[in-house]
Order: sequence, then C-alpha cells, then structure tokens
Amino acid sequence: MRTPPILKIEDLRTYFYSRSKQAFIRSVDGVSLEMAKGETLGIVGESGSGKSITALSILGLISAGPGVISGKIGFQSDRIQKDLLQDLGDFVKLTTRDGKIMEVTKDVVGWERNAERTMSEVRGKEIAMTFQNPKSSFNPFTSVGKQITEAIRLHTSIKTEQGAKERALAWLDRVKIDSPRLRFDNYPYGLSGGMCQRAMIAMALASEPSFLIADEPTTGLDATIQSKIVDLLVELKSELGITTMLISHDISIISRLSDSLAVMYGGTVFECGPAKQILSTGSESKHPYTSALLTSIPSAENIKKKGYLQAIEGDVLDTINIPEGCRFYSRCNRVTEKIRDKCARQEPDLREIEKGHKLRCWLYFD
Amino acid sequence: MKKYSQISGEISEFSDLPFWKKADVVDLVYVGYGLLIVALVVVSYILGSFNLLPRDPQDIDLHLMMAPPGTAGRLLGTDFMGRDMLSRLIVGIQAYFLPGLLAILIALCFGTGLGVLAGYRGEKFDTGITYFTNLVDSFPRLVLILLVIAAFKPNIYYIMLVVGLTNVPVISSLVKGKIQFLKQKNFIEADIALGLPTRIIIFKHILWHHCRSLLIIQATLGMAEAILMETSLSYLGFGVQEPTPSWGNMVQSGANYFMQGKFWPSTAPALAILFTILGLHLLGDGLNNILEGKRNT
Amino acid sequence: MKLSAIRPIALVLSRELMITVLLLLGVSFVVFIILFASPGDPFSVLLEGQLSTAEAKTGVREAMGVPRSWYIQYLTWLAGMLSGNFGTSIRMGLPVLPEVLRVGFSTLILTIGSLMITLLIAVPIALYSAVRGTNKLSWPLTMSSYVISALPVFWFGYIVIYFFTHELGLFPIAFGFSTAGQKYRWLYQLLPIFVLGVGNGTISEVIRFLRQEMGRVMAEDYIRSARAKGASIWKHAFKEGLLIPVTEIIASKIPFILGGAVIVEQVFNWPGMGRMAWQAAQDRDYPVIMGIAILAAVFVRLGSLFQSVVYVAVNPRASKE
Amino acid sequence: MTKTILEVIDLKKHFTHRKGLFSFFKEQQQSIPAVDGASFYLKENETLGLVGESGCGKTTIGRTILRLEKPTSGKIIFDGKDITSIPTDQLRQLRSQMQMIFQDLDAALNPKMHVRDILSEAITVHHRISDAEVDKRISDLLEQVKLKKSKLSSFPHELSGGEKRRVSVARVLSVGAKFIVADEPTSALDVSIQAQVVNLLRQLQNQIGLSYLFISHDLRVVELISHKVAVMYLGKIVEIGLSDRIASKARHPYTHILWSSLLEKQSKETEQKAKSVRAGRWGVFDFERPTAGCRFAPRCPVYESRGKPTICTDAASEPRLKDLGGAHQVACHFPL
Repeated sequence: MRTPPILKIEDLRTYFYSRSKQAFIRSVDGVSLEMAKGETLGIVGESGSGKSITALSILGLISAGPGVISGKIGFQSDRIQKDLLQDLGDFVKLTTRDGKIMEVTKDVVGWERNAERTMSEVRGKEIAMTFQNPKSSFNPFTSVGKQITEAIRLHTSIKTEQGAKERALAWLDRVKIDSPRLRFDNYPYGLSGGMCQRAMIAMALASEPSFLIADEPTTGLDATIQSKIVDLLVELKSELGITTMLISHDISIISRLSDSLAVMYGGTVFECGPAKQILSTGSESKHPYTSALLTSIPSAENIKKKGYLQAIEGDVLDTINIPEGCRFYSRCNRVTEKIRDKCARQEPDLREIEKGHKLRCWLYFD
Repeated sequence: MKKYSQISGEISEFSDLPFWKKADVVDLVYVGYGLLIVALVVVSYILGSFNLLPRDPQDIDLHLMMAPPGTAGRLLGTDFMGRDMLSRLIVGIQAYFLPGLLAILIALCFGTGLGVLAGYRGEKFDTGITYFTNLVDSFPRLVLILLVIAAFKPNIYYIMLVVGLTNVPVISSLVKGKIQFLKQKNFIEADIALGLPTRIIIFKHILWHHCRSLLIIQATLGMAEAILMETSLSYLGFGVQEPTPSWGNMVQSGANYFMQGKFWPSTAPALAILFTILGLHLLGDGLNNILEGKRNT
Repeated sequence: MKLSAIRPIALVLSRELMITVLLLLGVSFVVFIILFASPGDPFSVLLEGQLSTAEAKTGVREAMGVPRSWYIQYLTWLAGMLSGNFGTSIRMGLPVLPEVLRVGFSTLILTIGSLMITLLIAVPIALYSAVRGTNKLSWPLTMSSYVISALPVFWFGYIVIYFFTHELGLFPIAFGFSTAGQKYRWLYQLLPIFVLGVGNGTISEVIRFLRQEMGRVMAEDYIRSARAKGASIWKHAFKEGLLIPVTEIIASKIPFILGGAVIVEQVFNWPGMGRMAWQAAQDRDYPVIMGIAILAAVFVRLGSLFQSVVYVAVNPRASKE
Repeated sequence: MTKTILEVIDLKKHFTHRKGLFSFFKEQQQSIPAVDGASFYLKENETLGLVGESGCGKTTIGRTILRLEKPTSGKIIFDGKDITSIPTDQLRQLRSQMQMIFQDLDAALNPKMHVRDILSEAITVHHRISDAEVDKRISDLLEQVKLKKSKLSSFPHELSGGEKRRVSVARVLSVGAKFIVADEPTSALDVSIQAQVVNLLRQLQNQIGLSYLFISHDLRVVELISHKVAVMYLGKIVEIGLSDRIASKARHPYTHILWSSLLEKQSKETEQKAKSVRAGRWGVFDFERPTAGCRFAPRCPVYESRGKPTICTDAASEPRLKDLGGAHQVACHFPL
C-alpha cells in the first residue's frame, strides 16, 4: 500500500498579469501532483513551463501579479497536517468565459496576511528550499555560517549560539565543504559557485525539514562541479531518505536522482510516472513531447554519424495566448489523422494509461 | 481589492502599445500638469518679451495699493505700490527664463561630454573626471554662487553659468552609469564587432537611443533648479533689483506687509514659484516613470 | 563587528581621508582662482573714500601680499590657512577663523537638525509605500511631498514666523539673539530647523530614492530565500535596504541643505555661516567668504566620509577591494 | 587543400587590476594571466570547439582574436594577414569578415530598434546599397535563418529566445562574415531550441562555408558540432585533437575527467568504475594561484598516483603541446 502522500497538489493555478498586453500570463495552469514519503520527484521542463513557479507557489513566495488563484495543496508530515492554500477561495473571485479564466478579483493584502499565518510554521521548518543561483541567494552582508545558525536556531531544538554553531559545522562537513571552520566566517562573495550551493543545501537540511525542494541545483555550474553536487544529493538521499522535489531542465540530472518524474510544458503536467519507465529508451508509451526532448539531446550515435539532431520545430509556448486543444499540437510530429481534430480543438486531460503512469495525449486514449 | 481582467478575443502579438496607454494614470496626470505649466511659462515669456501685457507693470497707482485680486479689473490685484500683480509676474519670468535655458544647455553639453568620456573611454579619464565631479559637488551651490558674486558682481547670466556647471556632475554620472550598463550587457561590443564607426555608436546608439529620455528629464529638473536659484538670489538682494520685477524680490518686498495682515503681495509670487517648480518636478518624475522606470512587461 | 574587520576599515578610512585632503586642496585652489581672477581690485571697494593717496593704497596691498605672482600668493595663503590664519575680515577687522568657526558651529546644528527632520518625514512615508505599495493612502502622501518640496523656503519661513508671532503671540516682533531671557528661547531655536527641514526642497527626491532602494532590495534573491527560510525579512533587508540608502542620502543632500541654510538664516536672521556669507558677498569681504566656502566644503566632505565609513563597515566586500 | 583561415601563435592576454585612485602612483598592478600562450589554427569550412570550465579564459581568447580586447603578446593571422596590431580603421574593414555571436541573447539587439532596422543597419554599415536591395537582402537572410517575416516589425523584447538567437545570426551573416566566434550560443537556450540552433549553424556552415570557433562548456554539443576540439585549463590549451578522439581516447587527465563527468554516460551501475580515476583532492575546485610548471598538477590524479613527480611542478619543464600524431597534441608529461 503506498504510504499516505506527504504532498498532494490539486489543480494549482498561478497567474501573472501583463499590463502591456492586457492579458494573463498563465504560468501554472492546472497542475496536479502527488508525492509519497521518502520519494524523489523530478520535475523536467523547459523555461516557461512553470516548474519553478509551482515550487514557489507551494511555499507561497509569489509576490507579483494575481499570483496563486486556485487549487489545493495538501501537506502532511509527522508534525502537522494542513492545506497550504487554506480558504484561498474567500480572497479570490474568478469569472470564467467558455472554460477560460478571464477575470480575477483578489484581496491581495488579505490573502498575504492569511498566507503568512498559515505558512509561518511550514516555511523552513517543514518545507525547505534551495535556489538556482547560489551566490545571490545568500545575504551578502552576513557570513555564511551565521545564516546557517540562524536557520538552526529558528527551527530546531538548539537555541544557544554555540550549540547552533557546532550543528552548522557538522552540516558543512557533511556536505563536504573543505575546512568548514574557515568557511564558516567567510562571506558569500568569498565562496565559489559550487561551495555556495553546498552551503545552501546544508542550510536547508540543517533546519531538519520533512520536505526539500531543490530548484535547479546544478544550473549555472560547470560540468565537473555539477557531477559533484549530484553525487552529494544521491548520498544525502540514501542517508536521510528525505522527500525531495528536484526541478531541472537537464534530463540527465533528473534521471540519476529521481524515483518518479513529471514532465511539464506550458504550465501543465504532460506526463508523470516512475522515472525508470519513462526515461528508458525502450518503452514506446511516451508522450510525444517527452520522446522529442530525449532525442534533441546529442546522443552517442548522433555524434558518431555527425547527423542532424531531431529538433522540435517552432518555439516554446508563450503562456499568454494558449491555443485551444493540446498545447503541443503546433509542434507535435506524431499527430495521426484519427485524432487530428481532437488534438486541435479539445485539450486532453491527464489519464492513467498504466499503473502509476499518467499521460495527457489523445494518442494513448481509447 | 485588486481586479485583473483580460480582453476577450485574440491578444495582439506586439506589445508596443503607444507609451501613453502603457503608463499608469498617475504618471499621465503628472506629465499633463507639467506640460501645462511649461506651456504657460513659455507663452508668458513670449508675451513679456514683446511687452504685450495687460497693464504697464511699472505705473504706480497709490490709491489702489495691495488691492485683493479682481478689484478694478486687475485680475490678480496689486502690490504694495499699486502696480498690477499679473503683469509683474509675467515680466518676472524674464529674469529666469533665458538664464535658465543657458544653465540647462551648459549642464547638458558638459555633462554628456564628460559622461561619455568617462564611460566610453573608461580607464584613462576615469580618475580625473571622478575627481572633478567630487570637487564640484563639494561646494554647496549657493555658497559657491555667493563667492562668485563677491568676486565678480556678475549679472544673472554668469550666475546661471555657475548653476549649469554645478549640474554637470549629476548628468555626467547618469550618462556614465548608462554607458557602463550598456557595456555590461555588451551592446557596445556588439556594435564595435560589427564595424560601426565610433561616432555612430556614441551619438546614435548610446546618446540618441538610450540617453535621450534621461537628458530630457534632467533638463526639466535643471530648469526647476535654475528657477529656485534665481528667486532665492533675488530674495537675497543679489538678482534683479527693484523696480524690475522678479518673483524672488516680489515675495521679499511683500513680506514686510505680513504684520499688517496683508498676505497677497507676497503670496502671489510665492504661489507662482510653487506651481512652476511643482510642474517641472512632476514633469520630470512622470517622464522618468514612463520612459525609464517601472518597465513592467 | 569582529576585530578582524577593523583593519580593512582603517585601510579604507585612510584612503578616504587622503581623497578628502586632496579634494579640500582642490577646493582651496578653486576658491583662490575665483577671487584672484576677479576683475575689480578686492580693496577698491573698501578704500574708495578713506585713503585717497596712492602710496597708502599700495601700503595696504603690500600688507595683504597682493603684488607677488599668483602661485606664490596661493602658497602663502595656503600656508597661512593651514596654520589657522585665514586672514582678517576687511569689514570687521577681526581674524576670520574664530569668527567663522563660532558661526559655523550654529549652522552645523541647523543643518544636522533639519536633516533629521527631513528623514523623520521621508523614511516613514517611503517605508509605508514600499510595504503597502500604491493604494488609496499613498497617493496623497506623495502629492503632498511634491508640494512641500516645491515650496519656496523663504516665503514658508515668513508664514511660519507670522503664525508664531501673531497667532500664538510667542515671540516679540524683533528677532535675533538679543531677546535674551525670553520664555520660549528653545522653541525659537527649533523654528528655523523645522522650516529648513521641511522646506529644503529635497523631500520628494529623498522619498523617491528610499522607496526605489527598498523596492529593489525587496526583490533581491536573498530576501526571497530568507522568506523561504522563515526568517524575518526586515532583519535581512535592514542593512542594504535602509541603512546604506539613508547614509547615501545624508551625504548627497548636505550641500543642498547648507545652501538652504543661507536663506533660512536670512529669514530668521539666525547668526549662522550663511548669513555671514551673505554679508561678506554684499561687502565683497574676501577672507570671510573664502573661509566660509572652505568650511562648507569641509562639512560636505565629512558627510561623504561618514557615508563611506558606514558603507565599508556594513559591506564586507568593499573593505577587501 | 582547404586554406587555413585563422592561425593564433602563442597568444597572451593579461588583465591588469588597478587598486583604487592611487594605483598609478604606486604601480601596484596585479596582472591576472587570463590567456597564457595559446596557439592553434583553424581551416576554412571547419569548426574548432573550445571547451573548459568557466574562468579558464576561453571567452577571452575569442574576444582577443576579434581585437575586442588588446592582446598582450603573440600573433593573430587572419586570412593570411597579421592583424595583431593593425590600426583600427584598417581593422574596421576586416571586421566584416570576422564576427562574433555573444552569449547574452540580447547582446547584439538594441532594445529600442525594430528587427528590420537592426538588420538594415548591419547591411549598410560597410557598403551603401539602395533600399530595394536592402529589402531583398533582408528577405534572403530571413530565409537562411528560417525566421518569419512578420517578426521584422517587432522589438527584441517581444521575441522568444530562439528568435533572438536567429536575429543575431542573421545580423552576423548580413555583413558577409566568413569566420564566426560563437561564444556559448546555445547555453542560454532550452533543449529543444538548442537543437534547432545547432542544426541552423551546421546548415549555414555547409551552405556558405563558414568556419566557427565554437566556445562552450556543454561538451555534448561541442562534440557534435566541431571537427576538432581544444581543451583549456586556467588560460592554457592542454589538449587539441579530433572531436571523437578527444571524447573517447582523451590523453590528458583533465580532458578525461571532463568527459567522464558527463552524467548520462554514467548510468547508475558503472558509477563505481569511474570513481577510481577521479581520486585525489578532486573534490575541491579552487583557483589557487597557478603553481609553477603544469597548472593542473595540484588537482591531477595521475600526478598523485605517480607520487607527485617533480617534473610536473618545476617551472623549467612546463609541459608544452607535443604532437602525438593524427593531429592530436597534448601538454602533459604523462599522457594517459
């Protein structure tokens, strides 16, 4: 029996508003995900697919535009059990026209105050997050060590400065930073990119969360450093068994780390299921977008034959004017005659075609 | 309660709505009011210089002293010598209009020149120019002008020359900052790599495309600065002397009659100063928000 | 502030001091050049009526050291200045330095006081609109700040005087220190400070600058990660969002406020540096105006020294450069 | 035999870092050797990949060749002419043949100009031609880079990542470039768009016979697109060779580590085998001051496993590029 889900996102919508085009930017347009305890979910998607916005919406860090406007995020850990978007409905009024949300009235200040109250004992204590550019995610005016002890004293039983420093040094050693005592007093600008990323992982884990979100942990780092960070994450995963949501646009990193996988495009989940099954080259039942993504990376035989890459034409979907029908229809190369009009006009929903493997494409339905 | 609504139908691909549609209402109000004031000042300057005034500002009418506005056809009443307030206010603009333009011109030319030199040529001139700008900034403006007055007993044009010079550091640092921003985004390198001659890069790409709005804003703020300086100097008795009117000395001479409860002779020119400078400040800030600032997609 | 941070600060402080000395040298040179290049002879004004004979005039000029070539004059003047002798005031006949210092001190109080008032008004407004963003209350606030900063300060001064003397009847009509023993003497001190604080024409700029800086810092990555950590945003944002912008404003606005002081001292005939400068400009009293210009420049440089010290103390990266 | 279009001999570029206002008094100039003696050649219609970690000077080499930075020493021979120190006006004529694609997508696109003006300005910069010809030239360019005509009247900030890159390629072609320095053209793009741009660059190479200096830290793309690959470490070229030889049979330890860190090559099972090579103090990558001799020594597993031979670290015997046959050169005393 699968353990009860630690996190259950239902139909999450996060919109922004472009004043110059008088239209909504529908970054997250109805995302539903589920994560069991101890599992690592890898979210893959290109820029503009809404993966980072989903993570930020979970922690309620969206500040611009209408922000989170609908959905439910059920979070359950051994300490607390609550819906992170409690009574969002009281603050937001939506008017839809033929299925699309056209107008949003939101009491921004009221929702802000409510969100702070519900999230105060979740942020940092239950859910911790690491960010993409490590160097700018640290306060440049205080030393790295002090920022870690701050997290420790906020969320763990250790309240004394000395105790927190000991714990912080243990964590710095744990993430294999060289000479932790020296690095403790360093300022963020004194550390290299790789080391800042390790320090941020240490800071996140030091507050003993039950759920870790790693947003693009390896982007912007060199290839060699990337592989070191991934090794570290693999070790921490096997040792701590902490549930992790790993977000990246690099499929190879996701394949090494995650148990289950979700492919996002244009603000929705196109496919989710066990990583091994989806990413293995053999199995045929894959969403056209996922298989196209896998082939557009130069693989061994591509390089040997110096052949052209099998690129997907067209551009990444801009989430302002979303076409009716499937979002990938304009770029999809596996549209058959039978389903062409359905693809063009009616958006497929996320249906389970195999045990635990969901898909959003007419090709595999009926 | 914030409301966001999307227009139905096809959303246009191009987002370049004319800038007045994109700007928020507040900025439009600022700019509108500012332009109104500027138009008023320019028109009155032209009227003043061709002497097309409602009344002769000099003729004294003793039994109409300090009449409130509207008496005997004098729209804004009379001052303590019975002279028509409106015409004196219009002629008062002569005192600062041309000198103000001179100050702006000097500030823009030297400021842009130094800014481009420091930004584009970089290392060679950088220390020299920063030293000069810090040096000029060290003097409080009015003290420097008093020094010049003590030395040269100059007329208003020399004083405005000094005001223009003291505005140079502000403009040169803004232009230098803009160029360094462009260098950081390596726009300039892309142009050099393309083989564009330097003069096109500097004048068309840097100054015309990127510094144009910045210089307009500094011009309006520079004019406000010049007006404030001229009126303060004439208040201190250094600018235009009685009986030729300047807003500064009108406020000063009117102030003696506060004790008798007569406020209008001093308040009218003060309000004129207030609305003009307010208009210029709002114009500058409104343009800044529309052209430069809050660029939300 | 750990001990290890002291050394880099001392390093930067010494560099800033050297720059300040260089700049003051430049200031003295500019002041000298302006007066040296002046067309009229500095003493023609004073000596018009009194000494008709030519030798007497040359005698006085000799005493003032005028005939030698300009750079020797500059060096002697500079040497004299460094040893505290700013020359003697033509009008008052008193040595300039003690006079200017006595008067300079009271202008310092006026400047610092009005700076505090400007900040007391500007910081809350900027904080409020940075946190709340634009809503129905922030519009009138910004509009009134624009109106206040466009106010001609001398008219505002007269209105305030009128209000206090007539309506509240607090002060006698004649002003100045001569009204010793007055009951509300301390209130009298505050009045010009209040007027200059409100009317020095920089309030709208200060508010815009502070709000812009706060907005920028609020959007920084490390604030977002502080929120994600559950830490208080204000503790993290204080240094870059409030402390540095405020010191920057203080250093950049001191020249404007000193300029405004000249006018306010004239309105309240408050015996300050500005009033003396005005008097010296009237009588073309060179040594006094030169002394005042240099002292004013010293004030401005002290302000920017203070700003760079705070910047280095707070920002570790700057001290390493 | 195809002609060599570019030859670089012992190019050096040192950045002098001046300390504050008084540096020219105290001559306290600390010079950082960004590029320390790089020499290679590039044939026409060929692509040379340049790989290395960030900070190893690969971008600096590209900019120095195009004289966007002043070279400290060494020679650059472009199309047979030595352009190391020719005056700028002559250089400007040559600029039309050698061009650069910048890493930042917005670099070449002035945000205040429409795409049409950007292209027409580039076309008319070197030779005045009539408007009709300009329009024809623009439509040819759009064909070449496969960009929709409707995009001509939009501003750069309205374009997507892929479109911005296509416009900057069109801008480079419009001047009639023969040799292009492509500085990380694909790193700012998504995977699917990246593939399109890679295909575009290769099609242009076949159609017009362009030659590329392809700078990137994405090893897979470099391997695919380039005929020869040069690997750089801390300002020095440590290995040059045909791209498949470099990937499979690397002779320099650093190259081997670079390629072995490519993740998808390592499925979970073979992880242990690769562990042995990457022993040594590899975990920490820090820009320690370059020691004398081979700069890679402090982090080189071969140097560790051979008991720290002194030949590697004394200044006299600094490893130089030795030819191992088959156009494969390596700068190491103990090639793998």
